Parts: sequence; C-alpha cells; structure tokens
Amino acid sequence: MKLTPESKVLIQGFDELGSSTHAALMKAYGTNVVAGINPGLGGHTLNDIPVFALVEQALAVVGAVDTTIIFGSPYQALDAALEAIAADIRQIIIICAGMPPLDMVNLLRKAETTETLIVGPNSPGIIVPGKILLGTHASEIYTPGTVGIVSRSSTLTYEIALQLTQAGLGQSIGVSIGSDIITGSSFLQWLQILDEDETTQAIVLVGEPGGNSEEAAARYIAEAIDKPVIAYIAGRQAPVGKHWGHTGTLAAVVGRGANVGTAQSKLAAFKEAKVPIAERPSQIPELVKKALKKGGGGKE
Amino acid sequence: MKLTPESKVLIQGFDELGSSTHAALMKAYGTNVVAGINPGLGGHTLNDIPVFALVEQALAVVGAVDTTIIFGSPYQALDAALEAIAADIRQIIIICAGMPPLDMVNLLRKAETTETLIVGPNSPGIIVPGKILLGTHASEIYTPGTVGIVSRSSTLTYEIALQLTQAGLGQSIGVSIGSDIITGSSFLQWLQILDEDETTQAIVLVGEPGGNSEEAAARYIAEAIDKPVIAYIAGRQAPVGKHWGHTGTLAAVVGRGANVGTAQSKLAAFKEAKVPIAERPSQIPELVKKALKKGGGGKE
Amino acid sequence: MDLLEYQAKEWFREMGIPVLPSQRIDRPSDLKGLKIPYPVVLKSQVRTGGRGRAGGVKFVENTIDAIAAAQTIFHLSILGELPEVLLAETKYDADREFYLAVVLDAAARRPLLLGSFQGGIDVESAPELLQQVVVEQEFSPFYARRLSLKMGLQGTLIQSVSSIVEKMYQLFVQKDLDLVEINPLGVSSSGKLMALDGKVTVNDRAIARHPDIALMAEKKASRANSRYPAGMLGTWEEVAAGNVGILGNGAGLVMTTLDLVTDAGSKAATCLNLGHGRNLNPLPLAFGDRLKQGLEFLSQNKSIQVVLINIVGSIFTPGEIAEVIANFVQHQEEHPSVSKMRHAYPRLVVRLAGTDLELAKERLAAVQVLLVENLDEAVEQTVRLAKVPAKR
Amino acid sequence: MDLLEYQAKEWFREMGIPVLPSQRIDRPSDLKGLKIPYPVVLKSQVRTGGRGRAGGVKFVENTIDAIAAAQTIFHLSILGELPEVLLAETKYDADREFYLAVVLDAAARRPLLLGSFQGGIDVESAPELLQQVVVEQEFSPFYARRLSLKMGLQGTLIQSVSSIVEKMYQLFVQKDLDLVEINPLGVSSSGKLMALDGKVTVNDRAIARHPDIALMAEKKASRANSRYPAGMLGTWEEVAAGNVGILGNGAGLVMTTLDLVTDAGSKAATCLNLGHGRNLNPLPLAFGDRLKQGLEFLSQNKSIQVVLINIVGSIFTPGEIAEVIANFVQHQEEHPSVSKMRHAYPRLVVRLAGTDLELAKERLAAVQVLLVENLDEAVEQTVRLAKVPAKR
Repeated sequence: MKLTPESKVLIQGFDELGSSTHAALMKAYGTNVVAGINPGLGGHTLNDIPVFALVEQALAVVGAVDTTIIFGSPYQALDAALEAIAADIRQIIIICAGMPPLDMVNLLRKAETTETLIVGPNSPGIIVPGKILLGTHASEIYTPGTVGIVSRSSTLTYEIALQLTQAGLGQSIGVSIGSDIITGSSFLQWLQILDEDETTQAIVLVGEPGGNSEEAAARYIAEAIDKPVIAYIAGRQAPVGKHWGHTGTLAAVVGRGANVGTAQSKLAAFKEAKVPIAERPSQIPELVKKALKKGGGGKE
Repeated sequence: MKLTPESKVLIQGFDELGSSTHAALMKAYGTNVVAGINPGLGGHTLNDIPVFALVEQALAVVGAVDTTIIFGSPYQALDAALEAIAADIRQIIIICAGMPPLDMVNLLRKAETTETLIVGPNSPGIIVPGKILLGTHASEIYTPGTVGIVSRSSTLTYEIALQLTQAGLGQSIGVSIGSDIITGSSFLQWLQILDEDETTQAIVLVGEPGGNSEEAAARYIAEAIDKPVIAYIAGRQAPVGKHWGHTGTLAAVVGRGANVGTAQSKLAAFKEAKVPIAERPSQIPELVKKALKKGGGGKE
Repeated sequence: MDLLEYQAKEWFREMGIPVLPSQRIDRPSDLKGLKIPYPVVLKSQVRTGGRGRAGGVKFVENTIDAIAAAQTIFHLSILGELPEVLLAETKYDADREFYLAVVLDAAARRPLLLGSFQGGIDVESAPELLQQVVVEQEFSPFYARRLSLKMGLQGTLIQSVSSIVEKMYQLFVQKDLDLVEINPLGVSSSGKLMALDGKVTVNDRAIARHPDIALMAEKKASRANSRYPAGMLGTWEEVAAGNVGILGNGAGLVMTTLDLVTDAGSKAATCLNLGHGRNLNPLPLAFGDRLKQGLEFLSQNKSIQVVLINIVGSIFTPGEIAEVIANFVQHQEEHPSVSKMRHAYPRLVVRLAGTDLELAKERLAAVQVLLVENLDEAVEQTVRLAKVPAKR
Repeated sequence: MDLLEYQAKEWFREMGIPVLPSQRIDRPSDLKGLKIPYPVVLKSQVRTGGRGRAGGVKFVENTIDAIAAAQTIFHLSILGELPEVLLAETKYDADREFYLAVVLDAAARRPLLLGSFQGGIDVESAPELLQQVVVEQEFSPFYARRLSLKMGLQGTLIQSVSSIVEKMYQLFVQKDLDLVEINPLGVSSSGKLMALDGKVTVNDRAIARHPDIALMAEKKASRANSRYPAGMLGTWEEVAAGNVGILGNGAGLVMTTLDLVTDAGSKAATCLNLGHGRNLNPLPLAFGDRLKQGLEFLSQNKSIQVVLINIVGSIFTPGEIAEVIANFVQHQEEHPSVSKMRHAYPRLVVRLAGTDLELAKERLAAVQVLLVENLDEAVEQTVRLAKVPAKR
C-alpha cells in the first residue's frame, strides 16, 4: 500500500459535478492528483486538473500512477477499473455506490490474478490525517495521530473519528472497505496493513450486521495481530433484515448456519477472540487509552 | 516442458471410441497414462486405464499430473482445458479438430495468466521417439535420433519423419502445433524448447500458407537459435485461399499488407534469415546432414 | 426484487430449463379457457414461502372445481399477501426431487452453486444436506459437474443435472440475480427432469440496466402506489411500535443511533437514512430536499413524538442543515392546515457535527429547537422527550 | 459462412445497432406492398463485393420504376452470383462515413477492433487509414474507446461510436464470428450514426452450436444442392485446368503432393483431402468409405487422366487401403455402365507408407495398379502417365 503524499493519483469518472469538487478537496489536503479521466472532456482542464479521454493517454503524459479513484456511474465502474488494471495501476478505490455485485465478482477475479488492491465500492476511501486524502472522507473531522480505524460505513467512521479527536486521540489511517455485499479489500487485509504501519499503535474495527467478515476478522486478530484492537458493532438493535441500503447485510449465508451475519454472532466472535468491545462510540476513546496503556504500544 | 517417460499423463474425453484406443497405443509406447476422464464412466476401467468423472477426483487418487491430452467433442474442449487448469495441470495437448477459435481465445487468456502450455488444437501432439507418445502420432514411422521436427500439420510431419528415418536420421522430438487459425503453442516456443533440448542437434521447421508465424519464426531463428534449422514450406503451388480445411490459412491479415500469409512471403523470410530451405521433403535429409557437418552440432 | 413463480418459470422456459405446461390465471373465469388438460394444480402467486401449508396450492380435476378453488385462493391472504394472479399447471408425478440453486455468496465473494439429492427441503433447516461449489473463476460447465458429483449423482443424471445448473448460471449472470433456485427439481422414473417450483431474486442495483426487468419493477411499484418511490428520500425501515423517529445520514450511523436510543429505553418507530450526503450518484432529490421531505414524512406518522436528527460529515455544513430544519419548523407553525390531521408536529432533537456549529445553533434557537453536539446527550434528550406524555 | 446484407442487418437490429427501415423483396411484385416510403434504394443480395459498380444497387422514386429496377437486378449476375432476394431500404444522406470492424486476428491470437475515419474504403488497399486495437483480455468498453480515439474522434462521437463497437463485439462473441464489418457507418450532420452496409462471417466450426445459424446454413446448402455435402468426403478444391487428381490424407500432405506434381510439369485438376485418418471427430463416413467415394468422385471428372493417391500414417494400414482401392478398380471394370459417361476411369498411382506394404503391393498388383513407396518416384510416375495422350 503506497500512501505517501508524493504518490500519484488519478481520478476516473471525472466531471463537472461532484468528482471534480472532491478532486479539488483532495488536492487541497495535499494529495498529488495528477489527472482526471473523462472520454468526452479529453484536453480540457477542470479545477486545475488536466483531463484525458483514456487512462493510457494520461499515463503517457504524467507517468506511472499509484492509485486511481473511481467516481461516476456505478454501471461504468467495472470498465473503469479494468481500464486502470490494463494500464498497470495496482491500487483502485471505488467511491460510487450502486455497482452490481456480479460486476464486482468479475473485477475481483481480475484483481486477484494481477494482485490489485481494490477498496470499495460504496466507500469514502482512505484518509491519512494530515497527509493524504484518497476519497471523500470528511477530512475536517480527523486529526493526525496513532489510532487506525477500519470500518464498513462512511459517516459512522466519521462519528468514531470525531469521538477520538474530541478525546485527544488522533488517527493514523481511516478507511472504509465499503458497505456492499462484495467489497474489494477485506478487514483482514486492512488489519494486516495497520499492524505493519509504523504510525498506528491501536486499531478500531467498526462492523455491522451481514456477511461473516467480522467473524473472520475476530479469528485473525486472535491469531495474527500484535497491536491492540477495539471492536464496535452497530446495529445490535436493528431488526434482522433491516439494513437501510447497506447490501452487506443481504449476504447469502446459505449453508453456513442461521446465526451468521447477525450483530450477536459478531459480538460473540470478538468476545471469544478476547477483543475489547465498545458498546457505544463514546466508549471507544477510553478503551483505546486503556489498551495503549496496558500494551505499551504493541505486544512483543 | 516435461517430456520424460515417468511424467504422468491424463486423457480427457476418454471414451469407448478412438480415445481409449489411442490411450492404449500411448501406454504401449511407454507413456505413463494414469487415468481417463469421462463424467458418465466414473469408476469404470477401459483398456486397463481407470476412469474418473472429474479431473480433481482423478488427481486425488493418482496424484499430480504433468500433462493432459484432450480428445472428444471440440465444443467441450474449452471446458476440459479449463478444468485441467483449475486442477493445476500446466501442459495441455488438444487433439480434437473443430474447436471454435473464440474458445481458443478464451483459453489462451487463461493459459497466459497461469503459464500453461497448450499444444493444439487440431494436433497429433508430441512424440519423443522411443520414449513417450503424447497424442496420435503414427509412432511406427519415427526412430530415435537427434533431429527435431516442428510443424503445423500431422501427416506431413510423418512424411518428413519417414524421409529422415529412411535416410538414417532419427528424430529427437516430433510436434505439430496444430493446423488451426489460433493455436496454443507457437513455432517460437518450440524453437526455444528444441534449442534447449540436449538431444536435439538440428531442427526441421515445416510451414504452410496462412498467418505470419513462419515469418516470425524466421526472424527468431536469425536472432536467437544456435542449432541449425532447415525450413520446408508446403503449398507453394496451391492457389491462394485453397486450404483443404486448414483454417490457419484463413488468418486475418487485415492491415498487415497483402502478401503476408503466402508461401512466397514465408520463403522470402527464411531466405532473408539465411535458413536453408528444402524444396521437397526428400531434400530435407541431405540439408540436415550438411548442416550437422558444418555446424558440428551447434554454433558456439 | 423477488419474482413470482410464473415469472421465474417464463425465464426458465426461455433458457431451455424444462418446465410444465402452465397458464397464468388473472381471474377465476379465465379457467373456462384453460388450454392445459386436467388434472391441474392451481398455485397462489405470492412471494412469501409456506404457501402449500397455508392452502395456496390446490389440485383440481375439472372446470367447476377449478373455478371454486381459484375463488378461494384469490381471497386467501398468505402472511399478509393476497395473490394478484394464480398459476394453473399440469400435475406432475416426480419419482424423486432434487434441490438446485445459484446464489451470490459474500464470504467467498463469488457465486455459489448449491444442490441437494433431497429436494423440497427447507435448506436453512438442513444445511448438512446441501452441497456447495464456489465458482472461483469464470464459469465453465465443469463447476456444474462438480456439484452433480458432490450431490451423489451417477450415470446420465450427472450430465442432465449439470446442464440445468449451467442454464441457471447463465440466467444468474444474464439477469444479474442474487438467487435462482429450483426447489424441487422433479426427477421422473425415466430420469427426465422438471423444474416444479422456482424462485428468482434480481439484484436491486442491477435492475436499471435491464430494460425488461426495469419494466417489471415499475409495474410492481405502481401497484404498491407509494407516495415516496424507492430512492426518493433514501431508505427507511419501520422498526417497532415506538414513538421515536430517527433521521440520519448513512446506514451505519442510523444503526448506531437506533442502538443508543433503544439501549436508553425508548422505542423507535421509523428510521430514515437520507444517504451520507457525500454520495455522488444521481438521486431524485438533492440532500437538502431529501432532509425537508424526510422531516415531512416522519411528521406524518402520528405515533412519532420525537425525531432525533443525527447528521455527521455531509457536504452540507451544520449551518446549511439548520437552515433547512428551521424553515421546516417555521412552515409547519405558519401552516397548521398542512398538518391538520394532527394536533402538532413531533419535537425535534438535532445533533450535528462540523465547521459552523455556532451558526447552526443560532438558527435553530430562533425556532426553539435545541442543537446538541454530543451524541450521547442528544440521545438522552430524545428519550426524555419521548417519555413526556404525548401532546399530539 | 458469409451472411447476406439483409441477414446481417437483422442481427444488427436485434443488437441495437441502428439500421435503416428496410424490407426484403423476394420477387419484383413484392414492391407493390412496400411499407417504407420512397425514395428507396434497391440492393442485390449477393455475397460478392463491388455490387454497386456492377449495377446491383439502384435508387427508385416510385413503384413502377422500382419494379422495373428489381426485374433488372434479379437477372443481373454479379461475379457469377444471381441474387435470390433484394433489399429495399430507405434512402439516407450521410454527412460523413466511417469504417468499423471486429475480426479474428491470427497474429495477435485475439479479436481485433478496426476503424477508420474514412469509411466506404477498400480496407485492403488503404491499410494506413485503418486503426487497430487488439482485445488482449476479456472485452470491456474501454477497448472500444481506444479505437474511437485512435480514429481521431472527439466529443460525443467518442461515446456513440464506442457504443456501436461494443455491440459489434457482443455480436461477434455471441454468434462466434470471424468478421463483423460496418462499411460504411453513416454519420449525419447532427452526429447520428447508421449502419449503411454490413458484412458478417460466421466461423464454420461454430455453426453447429447455434441452432439458428445451423438452420441458415442448412437452407443455404439445400439451395446449393450438392451431391457431396460439406465434410462428407473431406475437403476438395478445384485447382487448375489440369489432368491430374490428387487424393491424400491431411491438408499439408496434399499441398506437398500438389507442389511436387506441379514442379514436375503437370497440372492438377482437383485435390481431395480425406482427413488424416486419425481424426476422432465424428465424420459422416468412415475412412475407408471416404476413400472409396473419393475415388468415385475424382473418376467422375472427365478431365482427370491420372489420380495420385498419397496416404501416410493413417489408422488404416497400407494393406487395408490397398483392399479398398483394388475393390474399387474391380468394381469399375466389372460395371462399365457405372462410368458410361466416359471411355475409361483414370489411371491410378498409389503411394503408401506403413507396416504391411508387401501385402498392399500384392493386392494392388492383382488389379494391375502399381504401388510406389518413394514419393518422388510416385510423382514421376504420375507425371509420365499424365503426358500420355488421353485414352478417355
């Protein structure tokens, strides 16, 4: 994962609407946005960012790129991502919501053989507070620090960052893997990245009902993660099947037992893995402080 | 390329008709045929060869396999090859003729990412005289020796082997890459294999009209092949577009110049590459002998 | 979107999956023109399960019985759902019954082939009978054969069942499905296969790229005749028989707010997710308009006494959000007729976070609405107000 | 298999590629019921090119002119081909014309997208105007955009042309094509696109797995009304106005034999490839039957004076092959009536290689046919016999 301010960033689905505004916000935050892609606007410049019709055209001018961020129509996201992979871009963040899951299945088959990291879809992307913004995070809420946040939602991530900031705990990285049934990167991948990240001293994992990725994460934390992890699961009181549009909760669990995917199952998994659980966002700062004090910044 | 008699061989599309006969011929020649695959005949034994319904079932019993040889309906060849690749088999020989070329395009995309060697389709496969028969070559025509033959046709390969055998020149390997518009392995790959093969001292390349693979081979020989190569091109006198069913001659050459694909273009390419050209099969033995005498078995 | 059995079977027929001769019945009198021979099965076309046990499936031998049975089924509500059509289908005697499905699996992040030698089962209750094959790479028929063999099939059934699974997979991909299920797949004594019941769920996100399915969705929506079509406001869910409304931006934040309110002893009636407000996908309404209409929507629910608004990190600043809320409150006060069905609109508790909080506080204070910065405090305030006997 | 223009355009219409309103005309009187308004273009539906220059395309303004023009076109043979149907199409004024194609490329071993800003061109004569994009991996629309940009398109034309290329590629894959070409693609002054002429070639190997195309191929074959349907004997080609027939197993071997015979100063009339005889694909006839019928087929050609049979490495041994040949010769001698159209059947030169050559020699000697082991000698013998003044 290349997350330094120097790394070059492309914006696909770049247009006069939201995406060029977000690109300007990213640039203002210090992100090295080198070009935007829009077939109909090749040759133009928007918000001081040169626009190209094709990814390969942009790379011919700006050189190799580390990360591309995909905005625009969710039905065109697969094509945009495949275009980026064909141009040897190996970090892709998909912002747009509404991408059909079978498009993601196709993309993942391709991403796995090319060792491409996909973050999203339906994700605000990644923020390294004070350094780089790759996506649509509400950057004003974050402060630089040592707590890594990995979650499946956007505004709930901001809520947690806000609580940490207000308690004097800055953040090292904030990332949402996306709220869809099928996402590119997983909790496991991000736990590993945060475990290896030198700035991060504690990790907050934010889950919700649906799928089995929190359960898998709990097992992985017990086995492989040295840094302290705090878990928080939203949706304990939500009736089963009510998901307010987060299709992650629709995940098929046929043949995997009836309880998989409920908040209760996830909480039980973290309990078994001896991961401290916050009952509410406001509890997170104190649990982080306790864990940091106890662990002294990492088990040996 | 694993071509030793110990290497394990699977037969897909294994049935009571031709393929089990050919499997028996291969076994009689010394090939280690370990299993046949036929979904409807799982559990049976044909010609002393155990039959399994699926490749993965066979491998569970006989262990990892080096090569699979695909017989049967050309419309099922793609599926058979993908099944073999999914079971980690990395050498595939497709005997059957009539495979739609777009199936081959799909297969090649997969084969290239998994580094799988595909020989064929529409090919008699590979013979290492006296050691191993992987396909349907008329083995009685071959004798062990030091001349490698690579060609695009089956019976013409036998004709050349016959001429060599009758002139006292045995063969190290005989292979046909297949007579179709799109084949898995190329002349270039086989030139490289034969150049590296310790037994081979001279190479006979047999081409015919269509495509541009002979032209590419000629350039490659000039650049990269140390051993003496003799070229023979059939079809000099065939009217353009008459191909007797070899779809290789139908290859699209749009935008590549009008002359590409003719026997004349191929002959010119070999001449430019200073590769000796046999005008008829009976000239090949003398040219091989001359080249062996001159080169002393390989340039330094 | 779930399809009805007869719609699923039309798709099966198009794909070459064998189905019985059948006819759609829109009203009992249609049975007079029945083109398939008796005996016939009449089936209620509802989306809920357990229709057989509920009396929604009847065998009939002649027109008189058929019309009587149809009248009964048309008036039989199954788990609250009345059928709009019935399906009349040739009776079929299966020797055995299998189960087949293709489903999208979140854990494997791939489609999953499912099959059982024992069809007609409730798969959730007997997962041990269910065989699975993950379609790791691009589909090829060998995945279907893997399933057949895992199901324990032998001989010609391997190929015939595999070929149906192949067609189900094609349908799954062609129509962007979450699920296609044949349960049961009838097997005759001679080994012939027949899809006796079918279930198809189209992925909601993909509907718009399939003109034929979009048309089906439109018809379904126009029957439901909702004032707020899907996606208009965001997403809302009726939660419980409570007196609190929750309005937030983002599903995760809404769920957290619901957890906190419930833990503090109140019950929510409706939770509305406006979308996180940084969403760049074209929605029918801009964020401010969704907020205004969302407030109206929750106000119309007479059981809701307090609405907790929790908005964090939207592109709209707290000041802009406060402006929308204040305008709504003023409009309600100035036009009591708009809400003449009720005595009063619900009390509002507003929790915002962002840059111009002071401005927001002032604007809301002007209409006597309290802005609470801290989420826990906002929840406490909401629960306190919800316990006050209703003025409405 | 090449489709006719009207068939190609039917497929275009199904895929959503814009085509003009048109009507198929089976006989001139069909024009009385024309449903599209005048002026109209009548086009001869032949597979050969250059139809416009040959007079196979006519503009007409009314029914009387149309019927007269149709009668002319129906009787106009273009490069030896008479049309069975015409296409009547709305007249269209294009502002510009592009060229688009998807073709299978042997060198890249991938489909190739082709396009030119200058349509209506003869692509072989102006390859420098033709832009290419290799579809390396699974197709995705960006490949089509690459082509549009290489063609030099700008603005909205990038998307509209790309979208047509996308649909052409879908058709290419769905129907297993070797080629789909739109030439020209008309561009109106407002940027609207229209496929004005279309060419589609289906891959011959794939026909059998598309029931709809197989039906088209069947109809075409039944019109050709050949005594030896495709694949029955193998593959034969008329080569030149010679007096030698060549019969071999395998295309490469047949070509080598043809080269040798021609180099030695004779001319071949027909070359027949029986298939290499180790072919395991189901062919209509077994190898021995194909050999027998092949001999009959070549014997019926009165210009053929000598047939050179060259068979190497078939599953049939030389002894078995000799048996078939000897039986054929005996039958011909005993039943001269079979070949009553001629004075005599052609002389045979037989070259075989394999295990039981002695047996083969004896069997052939019994019917006065010489077996020559050496290929060069067999060719010499053939040429010598071909130079003897014809007895036939």
